[in-house]
Amino acid sequence: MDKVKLKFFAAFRETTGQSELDWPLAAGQTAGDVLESLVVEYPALSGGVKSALVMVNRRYATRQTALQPGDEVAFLPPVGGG
Amino acid sequence: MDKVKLKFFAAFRETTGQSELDWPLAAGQTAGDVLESLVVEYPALSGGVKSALVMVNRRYATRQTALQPGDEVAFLPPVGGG
Amino acid sequence: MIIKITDQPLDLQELIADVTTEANGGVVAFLGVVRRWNDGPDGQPREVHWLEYEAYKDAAEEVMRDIARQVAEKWGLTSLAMAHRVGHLEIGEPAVAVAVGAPHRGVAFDACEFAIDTLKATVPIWKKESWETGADMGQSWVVNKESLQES
Amino acid sequence: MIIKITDQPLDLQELIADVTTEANGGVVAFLGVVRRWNDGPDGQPREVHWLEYEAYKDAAEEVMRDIARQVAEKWGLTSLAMAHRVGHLEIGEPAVAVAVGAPHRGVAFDACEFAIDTLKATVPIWKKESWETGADMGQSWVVNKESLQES
Repeated sequence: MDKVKLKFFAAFRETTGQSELDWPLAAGQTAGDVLESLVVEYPALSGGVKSALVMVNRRYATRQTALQPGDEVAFLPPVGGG
Repeated sequence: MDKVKLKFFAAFRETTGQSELDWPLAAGQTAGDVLESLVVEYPALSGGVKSALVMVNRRYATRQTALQPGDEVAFLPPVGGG
Repeated sequence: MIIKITDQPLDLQELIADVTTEANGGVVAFLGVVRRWNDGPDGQPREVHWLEYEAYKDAAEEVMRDIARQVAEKWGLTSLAMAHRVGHLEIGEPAVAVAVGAPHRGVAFDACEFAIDTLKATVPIWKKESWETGADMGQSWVVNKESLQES
Repeated sequence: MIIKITDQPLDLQELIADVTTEANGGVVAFLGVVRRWNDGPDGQPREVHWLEYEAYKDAAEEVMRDIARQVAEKWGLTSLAMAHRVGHLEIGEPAVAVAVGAPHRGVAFDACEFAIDTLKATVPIWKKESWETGADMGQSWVVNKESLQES
Protein backbone atom coordinates (compact mmCIF):
# COMPACT_ATOMS: atom_id res chain seq x y z
CA MET A 1 0.00 0.00 0.00
CA ASP A 2 1.10 3.60 -0.61
CA LYS A 3 2.39 5.50 2.35
CA VAL A 4 3.28 8.97 3.60
CA LYS A 5 5.77 9.81 6.32
CA LEU A 6 4.28 11.61 9.31
CA LYS A 7 6.51 13.79 11.51
CA PHE A 8 5.68 14.74 15.11
CA PHE A 9 7.15 17.54 17.18
CA ALA A 10 6.93 18.93 20.69
CA ALA A 11 3.60 18.12 22.41
CA PHE A 12 2.44 15.93 19.48
CA ARG A 13 5.68 13.94 19.63
CA GLU A 14 5.15 13.41 23.33
CA THR A 15 1.49 12.47 22.89
CA THR A 16 2.16 9.91 20.17
CA GLY A 17 5.48 8.74 21.62
CA GLN A 18 6.84 8.88 18.05
CA SER A 19 9.03 11.29 16.08
CA GLU A 20 7.90 9.84 12.77
CA LEU A 21 5.59 7.16 11.45
CA ASP A 22 4.87 5.62 8.06
CA TRP A 23 1.15 6.01 7.47
CA PRO A 24 -1.11 4.40 4.84
CA LEU A 25 -2.34 6.65 2.06
CA ALA A 26 -5.39 5.86 -0.05
CA ALA A 27 -5.69 7.38 -3.52
CA GLY A 28 -7.02 10.95 -3.47
CA GLN A 29 -6.59 11.49 0.26
CA THR A 30 -5.88 14.97 1.53
CA ALA A 31 -3.83 16.05 4.56
CA GLY A 32 -7.13 16.48 6.40
CA ASP A 33 -8.14 12.87 5.62
CA VAL A 34 -4.85 11.60 7.03
CA LEU A 35 -5.29 13.74 10.12
CA GLU A 36 -8.73 12.21 10.72
CA SER A 37 -7.34 8.69 10.51
CA LEU A 38 -4.49 9.68 12.81
CA VAL A 39 -6.84 10.96 15.49
CA VAL A 40 -8.75 7.64 15.37
CA GLU A 41 -5.47 5.87 16.23
CA TYR A 42 -4.31 8.53 18.74
CA PRO A 43 -7.45 10.03 20.33
CA ALA A 44 -5.25 12.01 22.75
CA LEU A 45 -4.28 14.21 19.77
CA SER A 46 -7.85 15.27 19.05
CA GLY A 47 -7.80 18.43 21.17
CA GLY A 48 -4.37 19.64 20.13
CA VAL A 49 -4.59 19.13 16.40
CA LYS A 50 -7.65 21.36 15.96
CA SER A 51 -5.44 24.42 15.63
CA ALA A 52 -2.47 22.58 14.08
CA LEU A 53 -0.82 23.97 10.98
CA VAL A 54 -0.01 21.55 8.19
CA MET A 55 3.25 21.11 6.31
CA VAL A 56 3.70 18.90 3.26
CA ASN A 57 7.29 18.29 2.17
CA ARG A 58 8.48 20.97 4.61
CA ARG A 59 6.29 23.73 3.22
CA TYR A 60 3.10 25.13 4.67
CA ALA A 61 0.01 23.53 3.17
CA THR A 62 -3.63 23.12 4.19
CA ARG A 63 -5.94 20.29 5.19
CA GLN A 64 -7.22 20.41 1.58
CA THR A 65 -3.79 19.68 0.11
CA ALA A 66 -3.87 16.39 -1.87
CA LEU A 67 -1.09 14.00 -0.87
CA GLN A 68 1.19 11.88 -3.01
CA PRO A 69 2.84 8.63 -1.96
CA GLY A 70 6.11 9.35 -0.19
CA ASP A 71 5.12 12.85 0.93
CA GLU A 72 6.45 14.05 4.29
CA VAL A 73 3.48 15.36 6.26
CA ALA A 74 3.60 17.23 9.57
CA PHE A 75 0.87 18.60 11.80
CA LEU A 76 2.44 21.36 13.85
CA PRO A 77 1.57 22.62 17.32
CA PRO A 78 1.61 26.43 17.64
CA VAL A 79 5.23 27.52 17.43
CA GLY A 80 7.39 28.96 20.23
CA GLY A 81 10.71 29.90 18.65
CA GLY A 82 12.66 33.06 19.35
CA MET B 1 41.37 90.35 32.93
CA ASP B 2 38.76 87.59 33.15
CA LYS B 3 38.93 84.87 30.57
CA VAL B 4 37.01 81.97 29.09
CA LYS B 5 38.50 78.95 27.39
CA LEU B 6 37.43 78.51 23.76
CA LYS B 7 37.52 75.05 22.17
CA PHE B 8 37.72 74.45 18.40
CA PHE B 9 36.90 71.29 16.52
CA ALA B 10 36.97 69.97 12.97
CA ALA B 11 36.71 72.74 10.35
CA PHE B 12 36.87 75.49 13.00
CA ARG B 13 40.03 73.97 14.47
CA GLU B 14 41.58 73.92 11.02
CA THR B 15 40.46 77.49 10.24
CA THR B 16 41.85 78.93 13.48
CA GLY B 17 44.84 76.61 13.63
CA GLN B 18 44.05 76.19 17.33
CA SER B 19 42.40 73.48 19.47
CA GLU B 20 41.82 75.89 22.33
CA LEU B 21 42.42 79.49 23.21
CA ASP B 22 42.11 81.64 26.30
CA TRP B 23 39.86 84.55 25.38
CA PRO B 24 39.15 87.78 27.23
CA LEU B 25 35.71 88.08 28.85
CA ALA B 26 34.17 91.43 29.77
CA ALA B 27 31.52 91.56 32.49
CA GLY B 28 28.03 90.62 31.25
CA GLN B 29 29.19 89.19 27.93
CA THR B 30 27.18 86.41 26.34
CA ALA B 31 28.37 83.57 24.15
CA GLY B 32 27.17 85.59 21.16
CA ASP B 33 29.32 88.57 22.21
CA VAL B 34 32.39 86.35 22.43
CA LEU B 35 31.59 84.87 19.04
CA GLU B 36 31.48 88.37 17.51
CA SER B 37 34.88 89.27 18.93
CA LEU B 38 36.24 85.94 17.71
CA VAL B 39 35.11 86.57 14.14
CA VAL B 40 36.86 89.95 14.21
CA GLU B 41 40.10 88.14 15.00
CA TYR B 42 39.43 85.20 12.65
CA PRO B 43 37.35 86.55 9.72
CA ALA B 44 37.66 83.17 7.96
CA LEU B 45 35.25 81.79 10.58
CA SER B 46 32.47 84.21 9.71
CA GLY B 47 30.72 81.97 7.18
CA GLY B 48 30.95 78.74 9.14
CA VAL B 49 29.89 80.00 12.53
CA LYS B 50 26.53 81.30 11.34
CA SER B 51 24.95 77.88 11.85
CA ALA B 52 27.24 76.84 14.74
CA LEU B 53 25.72 75.38 17.87
CA VAL B 54 27.03 76.65 21.19
CA MET B 55 28.20 74.67 24.21
CA VAL B 56 29.07 76.17 27.56
CA ASN B 57 30.82 73.86 30.02
CA ARG B 58 30.11 70.90 27.73
CA ARG B 59 26.34 71.40 27.61
CA TYR B 60 24.27 72.91 24.83
CA ALA B 61 23.60 76.59 25.35
CA THR B 62 22.63 79.53 23.14
CA ARG B 63 24.21 82.76 21.95
CA GLN B 64 22.18 84.47 24.70
CA THR B 65 23.82 82.43 27.47
CA ALA B 66 25.71 84.72 29.87
CA LEU B 67 29.28 83.61 30.48
CA GLN B 68 31.26 83.40 33.71
CA PRO B 69 35.03 83.69 34.02
CA GLY B 70 36.61 80.29 33.49
CA ASP B 71 33.75 78.89 31.42
CA GLU B 72 34.63 76.45 28.65
CA VAL B 73 32.93 77.69 25.48
CA ALA B 74 32.69 75.87 22.16
CA PHE B 75 31.15 76.85 18.84
CA LEU B 76 30.39 73.62 17.02
CA PRO B 77 30.27 72.91 13.28
CA PRO B 78 27.34 70.68 12.23
CA VAL B 79 28.07 67.21 13.56
CA GLY B 80 28.92 64.09 11.55
CA GLY B 81 29.11 61.22 14.03
CA GLY B 82 27.73 57.74 13.48
CA MET C 1 23.78 34.07 3.60
CA ILE C 2 23.85 32.29 6.97
CA ILE C 3 20.52 30.64 7.79
CA LYS C 4 20.74 27.88 10.33
CA ILE C 5 19.26 25.82 13.11
CA THR C 6 22.10 24.68 15.32
CA ASP C 7 22.75 22.92 18.60
CA GLN C 8 25.90 25.00 19.10
CA PRO C 9 26.14 28.37 20.92
CA LEU C 10 25.22 31.25 18.63
CA ASP C 11 27.95 33.52 17.31
CA LEU C 12 26.51 36.97 16.64
CA GLN C 13 29.81 38.25 15.23
CA GLU C 14 29.65 35.61 12.52
CA LEU C 15 26.17 36.78 11.50
CA ILE C 16 27.19 40.45 11.58
CA ALA C 17 30.25 39.75 9.41
CA ASP C 18 27.95 37.90 7.01
CA VAL C 19 25.72 40.96 6.41
CA THR C 20 28.40 43.68 6.50
CA THR C 21 29.42 44.55 2.96
CA GLU C 22 31.16 47.52 1.39
CA ALA C 23 27.72 48.89 0.53
CA ASN C 24 25.93 48.03 3.78
CA GLY C 25 27.08 50.49 6.42
CA GLY C 26 24.10 50.09 8.74
CA VAL C 27 23.82 46.78 10.58
CA VAL C 28 20.99 46.01 13.01
CA ALA C 29 21.04 42.86 15.08
CA PHE C 30 18.49 41.23 17.36
CA LEU C 31 19.45 38.76 20.05
CA GLY C 32 16.83 36.84 22.03
CA VAL C 33 18.28 35.71 25.34
CA VAL C 34 16.77 33.27 27.85
CA ARG C 35 15.27 35.31 30.69
CA ARG C 36 15.03 34.17 34.28
CA TRP C 37 11.50 35.57 34.64
CA ASN C 38 8.74 34.87 32.19
CA ASP C 39 5.00 35.33 32.50
CA GLY C 40 2.92 32.20 32.93
CA PRO C 41 -0.45 31.67 31.21
CA ASP C 42 -2.15 33.53 34.09
CA GLY C 43 0.08 36.57 33.46
CA GLN C 44 1.98 35.98 36.72
CA PRO C 45 5.78 35.88 36.42
CA ARG C 46 7.42 32.55 37.05
CA GLU C 47 11.05 31.64 37.44
CA VAL C 48 12.58 29.75 34.54
CA HIS C 49 15.10 26.97 35.25
CA TRP C 50 15.99 26.17 31.67
CA LEU C 51 14.52 25.94 28.18
CA GLU C 52 14.59 23.13 25.69
CA TYR C 53 14.11 24.11 22.04
CA GLU C 54 13.10 21.63 19.36
CA ALA C 55 12.89 22.35 15.62
CA TYR C 56 11.59 20.74 12.48
CA LYS C 57 15.08 21.51 11.21
CA ASP C 58 14.85 21.28 7.41
CA ALA C 59 11.46 22.97 7.34
CA ALA C 60 12.56 25.68 9.78
CA GLU C 61 15.56 26.55 7.62
CA GLU C 62 13.30 26.61 4.55
CA VAL C 63 10.89 29.03 6.26
CA MET C 64 13.83 31.18 7.40
CA ARG C 65 15.11 31.35 3.81
CA ASP C 66 11.61 32.39 2.80
CA ILE C 67 11.76 35.25 5.35
CA ALA C 68 15.05 36.35 3.73
CA ARG C 69 13.32 36.33 0.34
CA GLN C 70 10.47 38.45 1.70
CA VAL C 71 12.98 40.94 3.16
CA ALA C 72 14.77 41.17 -0.19
CA GLU C 73 11.46 41.78 -1.97
CA LYS C 74 10.28 44.43 0.48
CA TRP C 75 13.54 46.29 1.07
CA GLY C 76 15.79 45.56 -1.89
CA LEU C 77 19.50 45.65 -1.26
CA THR C 78 19.59 44.21 2.22
CA SER C 79 21.53 41.26 3.61
CA LEU C 80 20.01 39.00 6.24
CA ALA C 81 21.44 36.28 8.47
CA MET C 82 19.50 34.25 11.04
CA ALA C 83 20.39 31.49 13.44
CA HIS C 84 18.29 29.67 16.02
CA ARG C 85 19.66 27.34 18.64
CA VAL C 86 18.03 24.06 19.64
CA GLY C 87 18.55 21.78 22.64
CA HIS C 88 19.03 22.69 26.27
CA LEU C 89 19.55 26.39 27.07
CA GLU C 90 20.37 28.04 30.38
CA ILE C 91 19.43 31.53 31.58
CA GLY C 92 21.40 34.21 29.72
CA GLU C 93 22.14 32.12 26.65
CA PRO C 94 21.05 33.47 23.25
CA ALA C 95 18.31 31.39 21.61
CA VAL C 96 17.98 33.38 18.41
CA ALA C 97 20.09 35.90 16.51
CA VAL C 98 19.13 37.97 13.48
CA ALA C 99 21.40 40.43 11.65
CA VAL C 100 20.44 42.73 8.79
CA GLY C 101 22.75 44.94 6.79
CA ALA C 102 21.47 47.75 4.57
CA PRO C 103 22.81 50.92 2.99
CA HIS C 104 20.56 52.98 5.28
CA ARG C 105 19.80 52.25 8.89
CA GLY C 106 16.02 52.85 8.82
CA VAL C 107 15.66 49.94 6.40
CA ALA C 108 17.91 47.75 8.55
CA PHE C 109 15.77 48.41 11.65
CA ASP C 110 12.52 47.72 9.80
CA ALA C 111 13.79 44.57 8.11
CA CYS C 112 15.31 43.15 11.30
CA GLU C 113 12.10 43.68 13.26
CA PHE C 114 10.05 42.16 10.44
CA ALA C 115 12.37 39.14 10.35
CA ILE C 116 12.16 38.35 14.07
CA ASP C 117 8.39 39.01 14.16
CA THR C 118 7.88 36.65 11.22
CA LEU C 119 10.22 34.05 12.69
CA LYS C 120 8.21 33.99 15.91
CA ALA C 121 4.95 33.59 13.98
CA THR C 122 5.94 31.03 11.36
CA VAL C 123 9.20 29.12 11.90
CA PRO C 124 8.52 25.56 13.17
CA ILE C 125 10.42 25.67 16.46
CA TRP C 126 9.00 24.78 19.87
CA LYS C 127 10.08 25.72 23.37
CA LYS C 128 9.66 23.73 26.55
CA GLU C 129 10.08 25.74 29.70
CA SER C 130 10.99 24.33 33.10
CA TRP C 131 9.53 26.76 35.61
CA GLU C 132 8.50 27.31 39.18
CA THR C 133 6.36 29.85 40.99
CA GLY C 134 7.28 28.97 44.56
CA ALA C 135 3.93 27.24 45.08
CA ASP C 136 4.17 25.17 41.95
CA MET C 137 6.59 23.88 39.35
CA GLY C 138 6.42 22.11 36.02
CA GLN C 139 7.46 21.86 32.41
CA SER C 140 5.31 23.40 29.69
CA TRP C 141 5.43 23.96 25.95
CA VAL C 142 5.23 27.72 25.65
CA VAL C 143 3.49 29.14 22.58
CA ASN C 144 4.29 32.51 20.99
CA LYS C 145 1.39 34.93 21.03
CA GLU C 146 2.39 35.67 17.40
CA SER C 147 2.12 31.99 16.43
CA LEU C 148 -0.04 31.30 13.39
CA GLN C 149 -2.78 28.74 14.03
CA GLU C 150 -5.42 27.09 11.98
CA SER C 151 -8.74 28.73 12.86
CA MET D 1 26.27 51.48 31.67
CA ILE D 2 28.97 51.73 29.01
CA ILE D 3 29.06 55.15 27.36
CA LYS D 4 32.32 55.99 25.71
CA ILE D 5 34.32 57.77 23.05
CA THR D 6 37.37 55.66 22.34
CA ASP D 7 40.30 55.44 19.94
CA GLN D 8 40.27 51.65 20.26
CA PRO D 9 38.35 49.20 18.00
CA LEU D 10 34.75 48.82 19.16
CA ASP D 11 33.71 45.62 20.91
CA LEU D 12 30.01 44.99 20.28
CA GLN D 13 29.99 41.90 22.52
CA GLU D 14 31.04 44.06 25.45
CA LEU D 15 28.09 46.42 24.85
CA ILE D 16 25.65 43.54 24.42
CA ALA D 17 26.83 41.91 27.65
CA ASP D 18 26.37 45.28 29.36
CA VAL D 19 22.65 45.48 28.46
CA THR D 20 21.72 41.80 28.80
CA THR D 21 20.18 41.21 32.21
CA GLU D 22 18.02 38.47 33.67
CA ALA D 23 14.99 40.67 32.91
CA ASN D 24 16.07 41.92 29.47
CA GLY D 25 15.60 39.09 27.02
CA GLY D 26 15.39 41.23 23.90
CA VAL D 27 18.61 42.92 22.79
CA VAL D 28 18.82 45.13 19.71
CA ALA D 29 22.14 46.44 18.49
CA PHE D 30 23.12 48.92 15.81
CA LEU D 31 26.55 48.98 14.23
CA GLY D 32 27.62 51.74 11.85
CA VAL D 33 30.42 50.54 9.60
CA VAL D 34 32.60 52.60 7.27
CA ARG D 35 31.32 52.09 3.70
CA ARG D 36 33.46 52.17 0.59
CA TRP D 37 30.84 54.15 -1.31
CA ASN D 38 29.20 57.28 0.01
CA ASP D 39 27.22 59.96 -1.75
CA GLY D 40 28.94 63.29 -2.26
CA PRO D 41 27.18 66.66 -1.89
CA ASP D 42 25.97 66.39 -5.49
CA GLY D 43 24.32 63.04 -4.73
CA GLN D 44 26.88 61.16 -6.83
CA PRO D 45 28.61 58.23 -5.13
CA ARG D 46 32.29 58.66 -4.43
CA GLU D 47 34.83 56.14 -3.24
CA VAL D 48 35.98 56.55 0.35
CA HIS D 49 39.66 55.92 1.20
CA TRP D 50 39.41 56.38 4.95
CA LEU D 51 37.61 58.41 7.60
CA GLU D 52 38.99 60.43 10.46
CA TYR D 53 36.64 61.03 13.40
CA GLU D 54 37.16 63.78 15.94
CA ALA D 55 35.11 64.31 19.11
CA TYR D 56 34.63 66.89 21.80
CA LYS D 57 35.17 63.94 24.10
CA ASP D 58 33.84 65.01 27.49
CA ALA D 59 30.88 66.81 25.96
CA ALA D 60 30.11 63.91 23.62
CA GLU D 61 30.01 61.46 26.51
CA GLU D 62 27.77 63.87 28.44
CA VAL D 63 25.33 64.13 25.50
CA MET D 64 25.39 60.33 25.13
CA ARG D 65 24.53 59.93 28.83
CA ASP D 66 21.67 62.36 28.23
CA ILE D 67 20.40 60.14 25.41
CA ALA D 68 20.44 57.21 27.86
CA ARG D 69 18.40 59.28 30.32
CA GLN D 70 15.86 60.12 27.59
CA VAL D 71 15.58 56.43 26.70
CA ALA D 72 14.97 55.55 30.35
CA GLU D 73 12.29 58.23 30.62
CA LYS D 74 10.52 57.21 27.42
CA TRP D 75 10.74 53.42 27.71
CA GLY D 76 11.27 52.61 31.38
CA LEU D 77 13.14 49.43 32.16
CA THR D 78 15.64 49.45 29.33
CA SER D 79 19.43 49.27 29.39
CA LEU D 80 21.51 51.21 26.91
CA ALA D 81 25.20 51.13 25.96
CA MET D 82 26.88 53.29 23.32
CA ALA D 83 30.39 53.63 22.03
CA HIS D 84 31.85 55.81 19.28
CA ARG D 85 35.31 55.48 17.89
CA VAL D 86 37.61 58.38 17.03
CA GLY D 87 40.77 58.62 14.97
CA HIS D 88 41.61 56.98 11.67
CA LEU D 89 39.16 54.35 10.39
CA GLU D 90 39.44 52.09 7.36
CA ILE D 91 36.63 50.67 5.21
CA GLY D 92 34.70 47.97 7.08
CA GLU D 93 35.59 49.17 10.58
CA PRO D 94 32.74 49.99 12.98
CA ALA D 95 32.54 53.68 13.88
CA VAL D 96 29.60 53.49 16.26
CA ALA D 97 27.84 50.79 18.25
CA VAL D 98 24.60 51.01 20.23
CA ALA D 99 23.00 48.20 22.21
CA VAL D 100 19.64 48.27 23.99
CA GLY D 101 18.19 45.58 26.21
CA ALA D 102 14.52 45.50 27.16
CA PRO D 103 12.02 42.97 28.45
CA HIS D 104 10.16 43.18 25.12
CA ARG D 105 11.73 43.46 21.72
CA GLY D 106 9.48 46.19 20.27
CA VAL D 107 10.75 48.61 22.91
CA ALA D 108 14.34 47.56 22.25
CA PHE D 109 13.97 48.29 18.52
CA ASP D 110 12.34 51.67 19.13
CA ALA D 111 14.84 52.75 21.78
CA CYS D 112 17.87 51.67 19.73
CA GLU D 113 16.68 53.54 16.65
CA PHE D 114 15.91 56.63 18.76
CA ALA D 115 19.38 56.46 20.32
CA ILE D 116 21.30 56.32 17.03
CA ASP D 117 19.05 58.95 15.40
CA THR D 118 19.62 61.29 18.36
CA LEU D 119 23.35 60.55 18.42
CA LYS D 120 23.65 61.52 14.76
CA ALA D 121 21.77 64.77 15.38
CA THR D 122 23.31 65.93 18.64
CA VAL D 123 26.57 64.27 19.74
CA PRO D 124 29.58 66.54 19.05
CA ILE D 125 31.59 64.29 16.75
CA TRP D 126 32.92 65.20 13.31
CA LYS D 127 33.94 63.11 10.36
CA LYS D 128 36.52 63.90 7.71
CA GLU D 129 36.26 61.79 4.61
CA SER D 130 39.08 61.14 2.17
CA TRP D 131 37.37 60.45 -1.16
CA GLU D 132 37.79 60.25 -4.88
CA THR D 133 35.44 60.21 -7.84
CA GLY D 134 37.91 59.25 -10.56
CA ALA D 135 37.94 62.79 -11.93
CA ASP D 136 38.56 64.37 -8.56
CA MET D 137 39.73 63.66 -5.04
CA GLY D 138 39.85 65.45 -1.73
CA GLN D 139 39.19 65.50 1.97
CA SER D 140 35.94 66.91 3.33
CA TRP D 141 34.18 67.29 6.64
CA VAL D 142 30.93 65.42 6.08
CA VAL D 143 27.85 66.65 7.92
CA ASN D 144 24.92 64.45 9.00
CA LYS D 145 21.64 65.42 7.41
CA GLU D 146 20.17 64.95 10.91
CA SER D 147 22.65 67.43 12.41
CA LEU D 148 21.09 70.19 14.50
CA GLN D 149 22.11 73.68 13.42
CA GLU D 150 21.45 77.15 14.63
CA SER D 151 18.94 78.75 12.25
